[in-house]
Amino acid sequence: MDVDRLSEQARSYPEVVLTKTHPFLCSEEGQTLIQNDIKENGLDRVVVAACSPKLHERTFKRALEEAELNPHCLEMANIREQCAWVHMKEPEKATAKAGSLIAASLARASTIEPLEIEESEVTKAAMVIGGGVAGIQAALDIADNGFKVYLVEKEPSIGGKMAQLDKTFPTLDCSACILTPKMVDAARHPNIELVTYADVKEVKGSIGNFTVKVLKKPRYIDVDKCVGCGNCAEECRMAGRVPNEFDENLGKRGAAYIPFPQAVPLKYVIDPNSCLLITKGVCGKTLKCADACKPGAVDFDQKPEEVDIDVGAIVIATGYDLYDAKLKKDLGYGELEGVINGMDFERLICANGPLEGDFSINGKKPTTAAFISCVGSREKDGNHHCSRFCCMYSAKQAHMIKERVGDGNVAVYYTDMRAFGKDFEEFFVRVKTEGIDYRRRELDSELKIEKKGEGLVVKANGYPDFDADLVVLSVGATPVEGTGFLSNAMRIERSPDGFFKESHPVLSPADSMGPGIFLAGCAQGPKDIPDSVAQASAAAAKVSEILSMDKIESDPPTANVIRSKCAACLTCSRVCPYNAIETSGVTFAQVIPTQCVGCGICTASCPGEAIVLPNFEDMNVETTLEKLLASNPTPSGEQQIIAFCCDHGAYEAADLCGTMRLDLPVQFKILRLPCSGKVEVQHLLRAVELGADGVMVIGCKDGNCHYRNGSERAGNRVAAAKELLKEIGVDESRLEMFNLSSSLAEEFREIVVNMTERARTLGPTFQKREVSA
Amino acid sequence: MTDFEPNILAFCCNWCSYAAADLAGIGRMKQPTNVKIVRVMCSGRVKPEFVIKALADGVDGVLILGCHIGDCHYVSGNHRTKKRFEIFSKLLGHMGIDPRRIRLDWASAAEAIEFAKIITDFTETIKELGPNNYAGKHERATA
Amino acid sequence: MNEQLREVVKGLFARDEVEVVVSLKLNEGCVAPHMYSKEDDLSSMVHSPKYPIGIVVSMIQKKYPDTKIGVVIRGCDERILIELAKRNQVNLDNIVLVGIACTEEDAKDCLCETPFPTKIDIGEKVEGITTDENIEKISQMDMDERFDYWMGQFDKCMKCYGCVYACPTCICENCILEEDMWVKTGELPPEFPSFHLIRAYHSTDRCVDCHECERACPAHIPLVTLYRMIRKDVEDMFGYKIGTDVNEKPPLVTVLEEEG
Amino acid sequence: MTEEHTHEVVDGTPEMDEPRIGVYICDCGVNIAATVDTKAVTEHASKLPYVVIAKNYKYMCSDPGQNLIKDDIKEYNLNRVVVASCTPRMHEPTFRAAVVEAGLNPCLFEMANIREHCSWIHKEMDSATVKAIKIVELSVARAPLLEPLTAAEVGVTRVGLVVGGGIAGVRAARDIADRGFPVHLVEREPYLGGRIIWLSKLFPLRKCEEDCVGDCAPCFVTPELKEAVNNPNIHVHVNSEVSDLDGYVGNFNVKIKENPLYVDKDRCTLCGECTKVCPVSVKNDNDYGMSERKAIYRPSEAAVPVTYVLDDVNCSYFTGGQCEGHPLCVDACKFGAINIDAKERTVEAEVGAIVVATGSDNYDASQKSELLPQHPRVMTAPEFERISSHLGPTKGELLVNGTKPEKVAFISCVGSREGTGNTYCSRVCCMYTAKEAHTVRKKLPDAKITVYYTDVRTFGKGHDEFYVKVLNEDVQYRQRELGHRLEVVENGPNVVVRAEGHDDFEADLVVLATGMVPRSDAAEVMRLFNISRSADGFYLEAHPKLRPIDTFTDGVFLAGCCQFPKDITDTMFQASGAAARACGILSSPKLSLGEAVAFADETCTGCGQCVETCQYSAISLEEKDGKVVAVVNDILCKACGTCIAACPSGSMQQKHYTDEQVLAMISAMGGSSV
Repeated sequence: MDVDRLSEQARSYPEVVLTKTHPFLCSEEGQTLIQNDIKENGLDRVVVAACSPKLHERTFKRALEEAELNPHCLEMANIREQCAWVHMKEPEKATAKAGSLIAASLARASTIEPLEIEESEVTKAAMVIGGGVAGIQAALDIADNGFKVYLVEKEPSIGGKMAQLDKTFPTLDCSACILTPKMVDAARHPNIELVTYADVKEVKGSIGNFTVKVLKKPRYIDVDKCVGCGNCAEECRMAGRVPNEFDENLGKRGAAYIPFPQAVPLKYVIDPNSCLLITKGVCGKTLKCADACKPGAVDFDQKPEEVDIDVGAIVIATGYDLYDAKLKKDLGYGELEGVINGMDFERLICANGPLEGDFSINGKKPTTAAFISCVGSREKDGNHHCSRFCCMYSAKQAHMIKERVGDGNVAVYYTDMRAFGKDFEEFFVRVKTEGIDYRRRELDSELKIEKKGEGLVVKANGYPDFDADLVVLSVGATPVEGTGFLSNAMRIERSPDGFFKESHPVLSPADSMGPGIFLAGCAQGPKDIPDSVAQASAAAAKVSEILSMDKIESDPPTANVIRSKCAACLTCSRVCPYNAIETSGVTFAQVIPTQCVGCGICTASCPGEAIVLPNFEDMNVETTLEKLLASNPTPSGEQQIIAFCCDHGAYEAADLCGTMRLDLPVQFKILRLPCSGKVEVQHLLRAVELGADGVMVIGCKDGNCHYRNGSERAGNRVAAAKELLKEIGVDESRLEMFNLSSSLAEEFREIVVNMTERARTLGPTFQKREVSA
Repeated sequence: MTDFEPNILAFCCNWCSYAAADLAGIGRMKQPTNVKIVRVMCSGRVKPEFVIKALADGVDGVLILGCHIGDCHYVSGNHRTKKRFEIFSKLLGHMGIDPRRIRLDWASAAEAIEFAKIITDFTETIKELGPNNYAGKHERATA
Repeated sequence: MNEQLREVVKGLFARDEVEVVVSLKLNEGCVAPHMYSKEDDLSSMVHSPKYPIGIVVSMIQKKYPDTKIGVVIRGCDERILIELAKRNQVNLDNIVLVGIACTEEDAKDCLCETPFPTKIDIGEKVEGITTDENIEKISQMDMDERFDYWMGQFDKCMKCYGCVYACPTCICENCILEEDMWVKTGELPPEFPSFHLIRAYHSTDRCVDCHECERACPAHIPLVTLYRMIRKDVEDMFGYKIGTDVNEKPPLVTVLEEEG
Repeated sequence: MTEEHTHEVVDGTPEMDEPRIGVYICDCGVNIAATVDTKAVTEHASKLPYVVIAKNYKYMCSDPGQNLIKDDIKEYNLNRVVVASCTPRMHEPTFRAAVVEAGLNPCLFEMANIREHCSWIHKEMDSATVKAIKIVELSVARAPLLEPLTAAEVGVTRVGLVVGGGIAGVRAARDIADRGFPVHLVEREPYLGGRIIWLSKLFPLRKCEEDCVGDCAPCFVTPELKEAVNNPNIHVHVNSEVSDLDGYVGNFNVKIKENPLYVDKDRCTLCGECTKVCPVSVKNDNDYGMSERKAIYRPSEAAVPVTYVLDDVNCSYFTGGQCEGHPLCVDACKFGAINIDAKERTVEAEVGAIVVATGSDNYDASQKSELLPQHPRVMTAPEFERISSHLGPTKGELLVNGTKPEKVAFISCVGSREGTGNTYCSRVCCMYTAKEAHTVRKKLPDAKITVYYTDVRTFGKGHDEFYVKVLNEDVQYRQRELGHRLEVVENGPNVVVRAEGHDDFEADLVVLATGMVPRSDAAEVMRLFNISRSADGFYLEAHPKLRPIDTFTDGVFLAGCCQFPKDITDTMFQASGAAARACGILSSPKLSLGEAVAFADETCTGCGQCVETCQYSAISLEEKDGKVVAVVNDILCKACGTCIAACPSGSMQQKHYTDEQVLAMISAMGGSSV
């Protein structure tokens, strides 16, 4: 390519002060050259014609910044990957095309504006919602990173599901021994504030500055005075009469109670649903609980209290609910005596459970037992997901019951034994050799539990009936009640299985779809304790990254609302995949700059053109289009193809064509957009108007869009534009939407070649016919 | 001699052998009750003098357990242990004290089965050797 | 031989190789170590009887660290000095050795394997004694017999600590054998040979076979036999010869060779 | 409050009145109480010397249990506490914190392990109780001799080190960097990304990816890797390895050996002229020999840093071939990017915390001769990834020996879940097999596809849903038990898969789902970073549930498959988690080291045996009061105690593990009182 000619050509444009060539502009030396020229000549725009901006835009922007020029005053013309390297056989034409690319960049440079970063302060505190093992771990790690954490738990004690377990697989460690010290650590940590017996009511604000409204339910016990002596619980008239949820309602408590003896905080609570005073208005002559309480902590005047808590980031660790086995009529849960679920089993066998570890069903010790896996998991209809921990907990429970029944038969009905963790397989092998009968069955094959004499019988296809006194249903996990409320309150999505959706299942599994909101533990999907702990630490890492920043900075360009044009239809807010548009209590849409990622999807959707993306406004786009199509017409009337490429899948695939030296038709040119979702119908029409013989919109694969759903919207717009083209008599096949990913260089070439071929077959558009006529 | 229940002391290093003992516990690997463990940070902390003292106090057998050579948490603490106890057991032999009463062995943090086996084997060995009556024997000899 | 010795020493003084010479002095029928200076009359200087002169050198060097000292030594003395040097108790750089080879009689008396120093100035080198009947006898015994034999010997021990004090390579300021924690004080005869086991273990990498302990022992316990047996093991197992190379580190403080 | 008290004790003469010991026996639910009569142990303990109070509780480690101790310390004026429960490796820190809260120095706490070392390994209540009593006696004997101690405090170098530049390492490094700390990222290969950039797609495929003919792995991963390279807080060292490490938590010194790439990545424009002239062609290991590359080459289009690299093992300039003295590539490079004289260099760095993310190796299928691993129609899954990848040797066309296969068999659990050998499940194979079966179906709609499996372990989020989808794509899943016969036999140009209980399946492509194994250099890395391995050969975490990311060496954390096989999602959790743990250290102003350091008293003769013994150069001989004595550097001392056993005079001692304390326990062993 004739670089000197290009330089000369560029010099001829009126707005150009100087042009220079350099063997390596990206080198220190090259950068210094640019910096010196900026200072000496007072340049206010810089155009670099070099390699792909994906490679060195950052480098040059930094150079501009060092020379005290706003980095957004840079414009790059990609004359290497997208010109020199893809037209290696036609150097002459390539030079001509480069000239046109440079001209377009120059034109665009004149229209762009310096953009300023907007900042907002970060509230240096975090909230963890849910005080199970994941929430506790997340809170501890954030606190260890030096930040204040509010650990909000809806129950009177932290601990969650893990506190209910007797032993954990595969080590048979006692669950309490592992968890309770962590609970104590959390309570003791100077950076952690426990907010128990409280519900999240509302979440406002954005990354760095959330305000969470939390409702503290009345405990009717003054926590400052309560010493945890338990006298109130002992004296309560309802003592031993209220089913204890912590024991899966298999044990009893009073109205004044703590869920379990190792509760943290060790503060009693009076249950308004069973307290006689609260439900009936009277409780004997005197309040026995209040009388028994020496420190005078009982306080029936307590009211629910709403508090606003300001935090910079949030971790959702709300856990899971057990699948309700009553939905499986064939299995008799809740109807047949001796059919229990996995958690019932844990409570019944646990030393601190209602039976104090003396496992029995209605006073009878079982002699035979069956375990049924996948209850409420991997269903054809309903819960499709695997609950991940049931195989192992049933193996653990089978082992525990086998220890007790000795020679008695124990069978496990399973489908696939998913013993995938460290030492899991070894544990499973060991359990099998203990004489436990593992019976494989297909998921949809019939399985029924019926009463037989005093006991039960398990009838399963392909196996002889199995008599058992005890049948344990290995129920799976379902999204916790309240997941829907939280996902609405925080405007974060859920996946099809109902659990909170992660921002990317592989690459950022601890990030939710909302900036500043992270996921830990089973709230994101079922997982076992080590995986929950690991994810909790991961969420803590992300939270700490945000809290360690002094300010959240916007990454320009970010969308702007032109208030005078805004009709407050809030279309923008609905299409924004990032919740970056504030709508509550405003008469016009308002962009939260620190949350806006600059995809421009909203700007293309606004019916009133009231929201714009700076430097990608109509004027910027159209000027560039004009130059690309007109400033340097292709010789001999060859067709001109213009591609609106998103900056991710499409532009990178185009670059890869260059890196791989794939030949592209020389008449093909690219207009770079942040996202294909930024494409506006009028720009497409404008391209045709300006003489493009083929117009392509290339975005990421649907669902794989860097900005979540931009490429889908682009597809819709292209369809709409095609309709319009049809109406004005232009062959609609001149315009086409494509979806690619960044590694698809060959495919990229193919679609460009095909489009060029199509344009050639169709001949010039009417515009040119008119001109030529 | 069959109902002789020896009294055995084991020195375990914190990182490998003590962890192996814990793992054996987690794995519920049954072992004789004769062995009691004193935890030290490294087997290199164990002075042969401790063993002398234990024998003098009537302990029937002493185990010294560390990390495998090459795996020492302290790089080479166990190298020293190995050398010390090799020479020390020779000395015991010269003195007429059966060197089988002390045993130096290795168990990594993962070797629960091996650990339980060492404990069981050693207890058997000591049972065969009978009680530590060196002091008593001496009294008989001089009487 | 004494004359020969005095001549050698005179030569050292004359060539200013040393400032003082440590040797034995015969004074009114008693022999004691003495530090001769250039001006002193050397006629009282004698080379006999055996004396673990290293201890004296260590004391002198601690007081006069920069003085060039000549030391009159036998084979065992040299080994003592080397072991002391390994333990930072003497500085061989400031020492000039005057070596005396023991006579055959001396060697037999000590059953000494190496009755001569590396460099012999005085006397004729005689072959060392490599056999020890006592060791052979004990080697034939079974465990119980050995134990009985040694207990019979240790029974005589009255914990006078003579062996400890006489030992030239016992350098601890604080001897754990005197601590109740390790060896019960005030108990005779010892119930269990803690005292002797600990002492034997401590001598494994530093007993230079000088016989001072046995000479000091009023009960004639054959301590050297035991130490010699264990010293042999050290040689066999670690290839370590006590008292030969000042740069060789004692085997119990180094890492295993095969592991680097 | 506690701090003040601690100072009082330490600075003043520790006033050790008569020991007053409280002994606490834990039932651990029934974990201990089922085999040990804890009441009897408690009663016995109450009669031991100096014991003021002995109590028994269901869960000592719980808050009420801890409160019991705290209250008693105050009520009974206890100055020593013994807890008999589980292993101190689990809960010593818990109880230490509790006694500190009650105003006692943490070193006045002693723990007796009657669970792992007693109740769990014995059956007979009587003998187990006797043993438990003995174990408690030992601890009670030691307790009076415990002394209050304070740990040395050190500052923290606020820099991280991540070893391994795979996806786990990159994630961890980025998280540490984004938290605001500089971090060194060391990768052995000349590029970041590890094994992931050689994959074609990442499961679970999302809707968009299911129909995508391209590779999603590089599309997702390459930008992530670029972020790492562009992050000003990350110092990327590719083609490098950690050659030496010493120091301790908060203050490690690391030496990083950087091998030259011979190409300046900032100057390389990827023009490729160098490759054209390079006379050396070698088999490309990354394509498992299915393609060739030059000695100067671009490892992959997906590789980051974006540059060519020169392989000096094969380069004829170095091997004395054609280019000797005249490297053709150097002349060909118009940009002067090639520096053929570049030399290896060693970078020294101080770091405060380390994340080990060294990954795993593929199982070597050649050990499975019954599966004909050498047959041209049999390949391993990683090889299959290459031929299904756009950036691979066949440019994404499924070609085996130049032809499209029509009958494809997948065999799972190759090298996993074996009775002997690799007993573990490799966790990812079931899913990648489903993914690869799907890939075959997409690329070859008419192919016959059969998967031999044992259990389908598609347990992750969205995984089972994907598996069901693949089942519905006319992929035949055949179940077999692991011990049962399954073999691949030759049949003309093709092979036949024979599995017990199933019809023979003639295949023209067999893909072996090989699992993961610990890296071949795991032992060296283990030694270098002072970490342990579990029975399966992967690195051992400090506790499977309490501390799944930590190692036993403070300040060293684990991420990714070096700890155990896991998929990318789980790897990401662990990597970010490791970063959080590391940042916990990097953000703390000061760290407390252990109290149990060695020290020499005034009786030291300066013989220097301890100096020779110490592996950490923590002891030196210094003149003190006119005499040379050993002096221990508290910070360098790692508290192993090896020097103490080398000291003949007993002048060298270890705090918290003094001879006196150990002897008290030994004496308690002998003097049986039961």
